[in-house]
Parts: sequence; structure tokens; C-alpha cells
Amino acid sequence: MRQFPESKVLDIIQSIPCPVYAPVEDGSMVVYGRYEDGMTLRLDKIATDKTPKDILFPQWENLMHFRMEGKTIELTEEKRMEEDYVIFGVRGCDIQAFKVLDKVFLSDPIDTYYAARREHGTIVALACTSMKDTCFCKNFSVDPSQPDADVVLWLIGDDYYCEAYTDKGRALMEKWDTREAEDGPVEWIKGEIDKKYESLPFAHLNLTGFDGEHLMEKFNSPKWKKLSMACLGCGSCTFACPTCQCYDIRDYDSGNGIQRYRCWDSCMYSDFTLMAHGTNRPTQLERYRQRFMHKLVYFPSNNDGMYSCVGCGRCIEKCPMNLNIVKVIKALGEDAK
Amino acid sequence: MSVTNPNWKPKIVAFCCNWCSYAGADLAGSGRMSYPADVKIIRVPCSCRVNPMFILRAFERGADGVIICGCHPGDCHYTSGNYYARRRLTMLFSMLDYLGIERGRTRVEWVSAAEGAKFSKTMNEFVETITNLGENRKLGDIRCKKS
Amino acid sequence: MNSIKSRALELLSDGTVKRVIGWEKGEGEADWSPALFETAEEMNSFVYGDYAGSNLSKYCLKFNLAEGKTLVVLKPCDTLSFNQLLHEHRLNREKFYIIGAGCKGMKDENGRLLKCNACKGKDFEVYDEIIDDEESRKPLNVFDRMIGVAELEKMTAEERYEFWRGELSRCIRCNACRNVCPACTCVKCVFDNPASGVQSKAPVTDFEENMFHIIRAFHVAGRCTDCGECSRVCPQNIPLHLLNRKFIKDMNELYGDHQAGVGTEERTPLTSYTKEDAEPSVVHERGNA
Amino acid sequence: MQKIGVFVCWCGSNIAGTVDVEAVAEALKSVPGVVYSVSYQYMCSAAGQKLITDAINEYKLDGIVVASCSPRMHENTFRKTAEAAGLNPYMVEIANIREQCSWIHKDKEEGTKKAIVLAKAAVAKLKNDKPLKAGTSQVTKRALVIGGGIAGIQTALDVADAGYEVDIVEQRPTIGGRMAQLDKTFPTLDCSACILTPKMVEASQNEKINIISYAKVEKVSGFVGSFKATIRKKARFVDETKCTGCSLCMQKCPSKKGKDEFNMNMNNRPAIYIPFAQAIPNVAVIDPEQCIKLKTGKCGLCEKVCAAGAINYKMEDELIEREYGAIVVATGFKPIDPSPLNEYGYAENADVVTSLELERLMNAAGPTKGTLLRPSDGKHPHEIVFIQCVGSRCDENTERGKPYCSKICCMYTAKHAMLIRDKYPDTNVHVFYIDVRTPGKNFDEFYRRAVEQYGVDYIKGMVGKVAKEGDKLMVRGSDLINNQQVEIAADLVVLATAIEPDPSARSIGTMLTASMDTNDFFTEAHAKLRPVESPTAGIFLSGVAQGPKDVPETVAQASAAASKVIGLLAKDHLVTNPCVAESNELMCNGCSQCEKVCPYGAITYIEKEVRGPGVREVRRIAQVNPAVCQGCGACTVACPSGAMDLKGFSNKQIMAEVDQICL
Repeated sequence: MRQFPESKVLDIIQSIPCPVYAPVEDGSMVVYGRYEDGMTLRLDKIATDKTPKDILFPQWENLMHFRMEGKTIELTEEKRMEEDYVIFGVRGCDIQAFKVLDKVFLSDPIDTYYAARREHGTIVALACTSMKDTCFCKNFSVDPSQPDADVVLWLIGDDYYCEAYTDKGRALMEKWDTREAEDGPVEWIKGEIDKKYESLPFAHLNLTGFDGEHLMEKFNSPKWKKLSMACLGCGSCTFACPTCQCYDIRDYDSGNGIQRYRCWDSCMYSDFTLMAHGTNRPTQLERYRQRFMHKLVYFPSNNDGMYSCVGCGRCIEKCPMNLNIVKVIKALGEDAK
Repeated sequence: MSVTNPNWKPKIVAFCCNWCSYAGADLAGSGRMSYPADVKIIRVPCSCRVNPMFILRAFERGADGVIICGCHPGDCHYTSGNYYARRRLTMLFSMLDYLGIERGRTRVEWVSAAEGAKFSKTMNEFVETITNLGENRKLGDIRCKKS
Repeated sequence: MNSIKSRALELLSDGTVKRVIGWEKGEGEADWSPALFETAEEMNSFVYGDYAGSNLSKYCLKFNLAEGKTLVVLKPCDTLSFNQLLHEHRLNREKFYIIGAGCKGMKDENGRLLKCNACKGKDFEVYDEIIDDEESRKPLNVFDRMIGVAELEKMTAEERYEFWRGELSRCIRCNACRNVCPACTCVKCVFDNPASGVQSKAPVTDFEENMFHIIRAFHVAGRCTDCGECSRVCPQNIPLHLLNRKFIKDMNELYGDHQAGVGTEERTPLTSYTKEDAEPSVVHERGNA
Repeated sequence: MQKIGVFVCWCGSNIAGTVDVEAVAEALKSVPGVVYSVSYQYMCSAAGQKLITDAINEYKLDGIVVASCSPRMHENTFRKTAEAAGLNPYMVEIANIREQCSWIHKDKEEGTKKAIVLAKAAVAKLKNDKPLKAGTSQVTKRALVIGGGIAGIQTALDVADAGYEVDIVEQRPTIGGRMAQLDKTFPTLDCSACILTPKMVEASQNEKINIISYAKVEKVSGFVGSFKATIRKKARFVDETKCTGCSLCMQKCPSKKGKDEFNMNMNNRPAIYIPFAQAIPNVAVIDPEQCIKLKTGKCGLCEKVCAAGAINYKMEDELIEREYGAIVVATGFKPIDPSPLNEYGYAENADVVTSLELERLMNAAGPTKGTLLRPSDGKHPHEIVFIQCVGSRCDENTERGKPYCSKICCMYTAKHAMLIRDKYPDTNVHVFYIDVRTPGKNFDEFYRRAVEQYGVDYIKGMVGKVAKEGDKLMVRGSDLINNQQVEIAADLVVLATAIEPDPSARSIGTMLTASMDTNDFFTEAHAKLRPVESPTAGIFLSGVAQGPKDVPETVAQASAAASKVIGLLAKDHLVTNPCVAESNELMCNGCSQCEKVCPYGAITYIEKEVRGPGVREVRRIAQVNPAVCQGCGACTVACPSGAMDLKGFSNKQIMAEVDQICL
């Protein structure tokens, strides 16, 4: 265990010899941006407005480029990430989200664009010594006091305590200006975090029944109609979600060539996975149901019980009509019966 | 701010209504009233056919200026087309101005079938305006820039 | 206003209406959602009050073809949207029972809603009955809604450009602004339509951000009632209403005052003209360059 | 992938002079989709068209691009060529590399580059073209002639001769127009009335011709083959069917203060009047501004004296609605008012007259019964000065007059001078002129006779000032040939004023959506090849409405217009323009924006069950009547969803052109 004063955090970041992505201010919002001098660092922000998903799986990225020269076609593949970088100050929920994304992108066939980014990144996590009422991460096996990362930071008093857990993490931390620290304060703060979590309104949701066994029961519930009525079909929740991973692949023909890129898509959209015959989710009810069934039922039943919700609470904050996954869990869960 | 490319030549799209302005452009041709080759004309039935999306599309794809020519108000072949066009384009131009796009990149000119000389004069003026404004950086799509 | 709830329940119970669109309260103080009520039992959770900010007009589209009448609770400004939808033949008046609900200005967890600072008054444009009280009839303290637009107009072109790049570059194209907008009612939006040639799903470049917002503002120009929902719902806090208000300001100045959703005239400034209209060059001749 | 052929025309050296046509053809070969590209001297020639036909057959082309002159010139030619070769005629695109390229650029490299871009843009558009099929519409076999002067009369007679009904709508109480006011005509000096009035009678007696006088066209809707016109027949207060034209009422009418328009307001006429003796219809009309009965309710003298009982003070305007297959504009002209050109002193001096006023002063039916007397004191003038080009050929920027030459003034001034010298040999005649223009059969001979035989004094130069001194008009001008200032003490000054379109032309042009030039003359569809047609289908031009011309030219054009009308009315059906709007019901909201901007009322709404991928519901959707739609495209922009599109100029086609041009 090492420690350094909170006031030195910028020095630490600036000493890192590769690009560092951290929560920074962008107007009235806090997003994960590449840290540069003069930016306002906001490590205190719980549930950043944009998630660190953007770094591993950006909203849009080029995949390849075609060019017609007369009547011949030339094809250039986009380069994969080759440069090391660090994501700094990630919370436990967002790290759990990386694991969800890994399940999708790193299982066969491996998504090489994602894999390269994952490989080159070193993750420095920050334990949640403060929380919001919208947090409910522990429901989904997230430990806010001990995120699973290369390096973990705990802010205790005026000092950051830090510990590396992987070779990558150790290599990174080696160069930091830190001093030896006791384990005691960290153990103490973990206990404090647990206590604080217990006081949150959504600390314990009843997830009984959200599994493959009850798939049809959940799917056919008459409650979806009322739950989904107010849904506008915008993509705010999906774009604010750290685990939503649907994308579309599109071509942009500039006339000088075609750029093939992928961009986030949203199951909330009426043209999502549109097929020649139309769409198999004709109304917002089906789309709304799809999103939550996927997070709470389909994903865990295909991935050894891992939910693809991490309890970060962003959808609670962002939905313009105040719809969210907690309402769905409560309405469809065992407690409602 | 921007480094001026010495080889840069303005790209100008002129939407001309079939009945007046396109004929005016033809008359400029028959009268050998020259204007720069940077102007390329797209024939539309009426100025009211010009969708703001076409204008933005032109800028997206690298146009430096877009001019819309139609019959003089009151002379529309379809009676009222240019009146609607006038309002729509006023609104679009105002919005572009509001977003900080340089004034002068867009223009509307009413050119009748008899006004070959006016057509030529207008195009010469417009090319000059655009040349002075320089390359369109604010409203282009970087993917369309030739590397 | 409990009387709205009891009246709605009465109409639902006696079969006048088949369903009610109103609000339901969630966990927190400000956690209100639009909700559908189809039974007397469901009506238990019906609420109306300070946090009923959302404009329910757009939800009516979902029930235009539904069996029987739908009761909808509309605030004064919401009735403009509803009426505009009637102008556009998007709604069938016969299918709705409108309770005009008195409004004292709505709020969210951060205080009075931005749109209520530009309150357009307490008149109901369309209704079956009005349920309000003394308090809700009082006019709100409002400021000139065009101040924001005027301030931008005073800037230089370069400043305006920087301002809008800063704002629009945050756009994530979640489409919340479009989907909440009661004027955006296309069955297939051009930006979702692969055949339109302008389909786009992500703001990949500056141009795509500009394109979407300019065209969206243009498509609703003259039809936008300035309900302010677009800015309210934007998860990226982009002041989208400033785009729509720019068109409203311009049209009012150039073509005479027009408030979308008022009266029975279906023509908007962009579907009408006069022979003496200003030339487009007026835009380039006025104010700051 | 489509198979596209590209045909680059040299147009002799017109294109090939400034565009490397072979390089254009070569460059287009590498465009995806282009399977054949060639250049040829004259693509519109029989050999050129055969080249296209052969290529279509040999390469099984799906569409062709012709890079040539303006599509306004030969688009139809090439469409027909394509059709003859079995290709859909709308799978043809024209790249305008002559008027919009070779003719305006001098640099060959630049011209070639631009021509390549234009041809590529045409290919890009063509790739989005769809075969279109033209529909048909009915032809109403009746023509409307607006204006009953010599132009309108001649057109009507010719059309009626071919067996079709014609309505002449004349704004004045009689037909005859300006020609009826003329005394003699050049260069034959025959009496104008003697050749015109028989035509007027012929028109009135032809049972196919229906003269609607004292009327105006108020509204026109529809399109070629089926126009619908609303005609307002003003109240004459005299029953046309009863009035015998005996003119007794005119003699008895106590109100004599009306200005005689036929005599250029130089004398008065009664409130009830027949414009002139040979008027057709020879029926009186009451001027409501002057009639004591209509103004005060007292009098009624004419009613008492009318044996036929034709007077009806309660008569009201009558609206006539009729359908026509073709409309001829023969609205004619009027001389400009020279008052604003104050150097000539027209407004101040009664003895400064216009040429048309002089016609009346010399005419036997005129205010002086044909004896030339000056208006101020009725004395015989001995020194007469004619001033040419008054208000004609003016600098366009000064707005003092017309930029054009009025064409007829040189000849009628020679006529006037000659007639005066012939009748009054003691009178000196001077003519100030800029140029004397005599391009016409026997015109120059006529002018020389005036100078050589009749001793008319032609002075090359302009007049600077006409000022009254005593009972003389001092005319000061320059003599450019002798390089001196001249001053003539004249008794009468005659202004050869410019002629301009009749004031009614502008509103008629707007009503018909027929384009006009800046001087309000109607524009012809093509200056050389279609001189009697308006660009608006079904509208034809006759007489001075199209541009200044003399009587024989007017008559020639009137007959030409008639032949075009006959050609149209002879058809039972017309092929309609297939480039019309079309609404995609899957995307249509039924929001009514498109209908609001349609100038033709071509859009209606229906409730319809819409079926598409994943959709099956009853919706209100827009429908376009393809026979009524004229293809302006206003609706396509009003439509936010893009459901409304225009065939032949679709969103995709235009955007493809934009993309290619901006590349």
C-alpha cells in the first residue's frame, strides 16, 4: 500500500508518460476526456455524464476505407490502437461495465478494435467514498470499496491511498511519487463505504426471478404496457449506459471513397435492426421490454448470471421522463407480487 | 486562421429554375458573357424545389458558395414557387448566419430568361465574394476534404 | 389539484373515456413520469401538480387510433401543441377529452423549469373543461423569451460560431429532442430513413451535428409552439430552444406575429407568403456581421 | 449496375473550340456504370442520332447522357431518339456543355475540366433516374384570344377557319384595337379602316367566333388542353342583343363631358356612346362615370329615345366561366405618356402631340374631321417638327424611357411627313432622328421618297428643348451632320413616342404564369425556334404583346400563333409531363403542409389503409393528381419527412448532382 497527498494528484497524472483519460469538465458536464493542462479534473464526480465506455468503445469509429480508382477498388483497414494509455479514476460500476463489454467483444469472434484498446489500457480505479441516492451497484456484484482494476485509489482524508494489483498496474505505479502507507486506513474506509451504501434507497433490490428460468413469465408480463407508455424512444438511457454495446455499421460515401464506420445504435430506436420485412419490435413497448429483458434476463442467462446492469444510476438521472431500470425491477420483481 | 492553399479554387453550386434563370444562364452563354468555370449549374424546375438539405449537402461535400436563382417575384412559372422559396431561403440563411457561418456564402438572385447579362454579372460577383471569403471550413464535412 | 384526479376518475368510471393520460409519482419528490391509467384502481397513483412539466400532447398520437376516447390533461402551453397537431390533421379532436389543467409554473429538482420562465400565458387553446384555481390563473413573472437569441445576434459571427460549436459538439444524437417534440411527428424521420440520402445515426463530424439541428429546426419552423421540451429533455444540456426561437423571432419580425397552435388558421409563415416579403439578402444586411 | 452511354457533341466548333471533347469522352469512360462513351461532330444530326440509336442497341444501354447544348434546346430531340431505340425517354440526361461551358469559357483546359464535371454530374443523376411514363389529358377544343386588335382578330379568324370555336375577350367596348385608330398604313398609304373593318365584320359574322367585348379575364386555372377561365363582362347598361347601333341616344345624351378615348381624348363624347362608327359590336355603352342617370338617378333620356328598348340601368357585371384548350395573348400596346420627358414640353403645350394623336388629327373621323389643325387654336400649322425615338432606345439605367427600339416609329413618321407634304405643300416638315431604320419590304424606298420626292427635312440629331414663345414652339436641337445647333420655330411638334405593352399585360401574364421580360413583353419559348409560344404550355403570343412590330408582322405572327393553336386543338389527348410530384404513402403523415403550398390544388387527402413492412394501419395520406400537378416541387420542400418527391428531379437525383459537382 502506498499513499500520496490529494494535492499531488495532478502531478501524478502529468507524470504518466502516455495519454491519460480522466473525468474532466466539459461545460456543465463531466465526461471522460484526455487530460490536458488547464482542464478541470473532477475525480469527485459520481456517475459522470458520459461513461468511460467511450474510450474502449467510442460512439463512432472508422473500420475501413474503400477507394475507387477508375473501376478498381482499393481497401485500407483502419489501424488498431497501438499506443498505451491510462484511464484514471474509474468507479467500480464502470469497471464492472468493462467486464460486461469484455463478454461481448472479447468472446469469439473477438472484436479486434476493442481488444486492442483493452490491451493497451491501464485502469486506475477510485473507490467510492461518497455516493449518490441513485447508486445501486452492489445489487450487481460490484464492490464500490474494492474495484477490480490494475490500480485502486482510496481517498482518505487529504491523501490518496493506492495499491497495484497487476503487472501493468505495478509498472505504472512504480514511477509515481508515493510513499509507503499502512493498510489500516483503507480497511477502515472500506467499512465506511459499506455502511454508507446501506443507507441508499436502492441498496437492495429483489432480483429474484430475473433469470432464464422466468424468461417467458417476465416477457409476457402485462405491466410492460404501463411501464413503457411514457418512453419517448430516445436513446438517452442507452447512450448514458456504461454497458449498452449495440452498434450499427454504416458507410459514408464522400465521393472520393467510402468510409466504413460503426456507431452506437439503440434498441430504443424504431429503426434498430431494421430488416427488409420491417421491424420485429413494432412499438415502443417491445423496444422498451427488449432493453430491460436484455439487461436483466437474456444477458445473465447467457453469461453465467452476470447482469448487464451495473447499478450506476445514470439512466435514473438522464431519462427525460423519469423512467429507469429500478422501476422495472420493482414492478416486475418478486416484491411486487 | 486557415492556411490558404495556393491551388484553392472556389466551388460554387448554382441552383437555377428551369424557366427563368436556367434560360438566363443559357442566354449568357449565347451572348458569350463569361463568368468563372467555378460555377456549376444544377437545373431545378423552380426555386421552390430547392430543399435546404440540398444547400447544406453542397456545403457538406465541399462547396464554398451556393447561389439560388429563380424567376423574379411575381413572374414564377408556377405563380407562387419563388415566394415560398424566398421565405424558406431567408430563414435558412438567417439560421446559417446565427450559427456563425460567413454571410455571403449563400445568395439568392432573381434572374429572368431575358437577363443573360445579369446572370453573368451575378456569377462574377458571387465568385469574387467567395474568393474573398476563402475556403469553407465551418460548414464542410472533413471526410469530404481531399487528402 | 385533487379535483382533476376525481374528475378524471369519474369520466373513466362512467365510460366517457377509455383511458387517462396523466402523471404518476415515483420514488423521489421530483420523480414524476407521464403515465397511462386504464382502470379506477390504477388511478390511485394519478397525480397532478408542481412536477407535471412534461407536455402530454405528443402521447396523444399513440392513442389517436385507439378504441374509445382518451382523457388527456393539458396545461395551457400544452394545448397549443395539441391544437397545432389538430391543424396538421395529426389528431382527431373527437377521440380526446381534454382537461385543461391550471398551472402555476412547473419545476424539477433544480427549481422552476426554464420553459416556464417564458410562459405564454394561462389561456387554453382547446379543452373540454378547465379545472384550475385562483392561484393558477395569475400570470407568471416571465422575462423576454427572445433575450437569449438577441444576445447571440449581438455577437460577432466568429463568437456565434464558437458558441454553437461548443454546444452542438456535445450532441450525442440520442434524438430525445426530436422524439419529445410535438411538432416532430413524421412517421419516418428523414434522419432515420436510409432512402432519404441524409440518414445519420451518430454525429460523426461537425457537419452532421449542424445538419441535424438546422434541418430539425427548419422542419418545425412555423409549427413549433416554443413548448421548450427539447431543451428540457436534452441529456447533454444543449440549449436547443435557442434554435427554434431564432426562427420564431425572425418570422415574427419579417412576416408578422405568429404563434403556432393558436386559433384555427392552418397556414404557417412558411406555407404562406406576401408579394412584398423581404428578400433573403435582408439576413446579410442587418446587425453584426 | 446500369449500363450507361455518354455522347459528347462537338457542335462543330461551338463546343469543340473550347472543350477538348475527346478528352471528355475519354474521361467519362472510367466512370463506373459507363460502358460506352464517344464524341461526334453534331449529335443532333441524323447521323449523330443514329450513333446514339446504334449504341443503345449494341450495348443494351439503360440510359444515356448527351453532353451538348442546353436541354432547353435538344432534350426533347434526344428523348425521342432514345424512345425510338426502345429506351425510356426519361432515361436521358443532358449535360449542358455549350451555353453553360464552352460559350462562356475561353481557356480550353478549364472548359474541358468543367465539361467533365458536368457530364459526370449528369451520369450521377442518370443513375438515380427511373423510367417514367407520361399520362394523357383531354383537350378542350376551344381557344381563348385575349385582345381584339388586329392580332387577336387574325388569330381568331384563322383558328375559326380550321373549325374550332374561339372566344375573343376585349377590354374596350369594341374590337379593332390600335389599328382602328390609324389613319393610313405604311408603306402603301392605304386606309387603315378600309383594310381592318372588313376583318372585324368577318370576325363578328363567323359563327365559330364569339366576341366578348367590354370584358376582362379575371382568373385562369388549369393547364394546357384544359384551362378554365373566368371572364368578367362589365355592365354596358345597354342590351347587346337589342341595340341596333342607331346612335340616337348619343345625340340626345345631355352629358357631353366624357373624353373620347378613341380620339386620344382630344374631344368629348356623350356618356352613352359607340366608340366609332364601324365599332364591332356596333352597340352603345354607358360610361357610368359620366351618366347622370347612373350617378344621380335623374335623366333617363336615352332610355326614352331608344326604340329598341335596349337601355338597362340596372345591368350588372356578368361572370362567364368557360373551358379552353389554348389561350392566345394578343394584348397589344399603348404609346407611353411622354409627360415625364419634360424637355419636350408635352404636358404644358397642347401643340406638342404624339404620333397617335396626329393620326386622329389627320383622320376624317377624327376631332378635326381630317383637316390638320393645331389643337391650341385650330389654326393650320405651317412648320411641323417630328421628334423620333421619344422614350425609345433610352439608357437602361436612367429610367427615362424604354431601352428598346419601338420599331414602327421611323416608318410612321415618314408616312406622316409624306402625307402632310402631299396634302399641304405649303407646310415645312422637319424630322429629328438618331438613325432611320427601314428594314422591311419597300421600307427604304418609302423613306427615300419622303426625303427625295416630298422634300422632308431630316435632321440627324436630338432635340434638347421645346419651349413656347408666343404662339410658336421653339425647338432647339443639334444637327450632327452639319455640326451645329439648330432652332426651329414650329407650329406643331409631333413626338414619335415609344410603345409599351398594354397595362393589362402584367396581370394577365401573372394569371397565365407566362413569363415576361423586364419591359412586360411576353417572353417566347425560344427566341428563334418558338417565337409564337410562351414557355408555359398552351399559351401562345400574338402581336405587340410579344414585342414591337408593325401591322404585317403582327398579322403574320397572329396567323403563326393560330397555326400552333390549331395544331394543339387538333389533338384529342395530350401527353402529360410525367415529371410530377408523388407521395410515398408509407412515409406520409397527412400533415397537409404540401397541400398548402400547391398552386394547382393538385393534392388531396384520403384515409387509406397503408401496408408496408411492419405497418398496417389506416392513415390520412396525400395523393397527387398527376394531370393537375405541373411539377414545381413546392410540396417536396414543405414535406418534412421527404414522403413527397418529384419525379425527374427527385431528392436523390439532385443530391447526386450536388455530390458530383462538389467533388
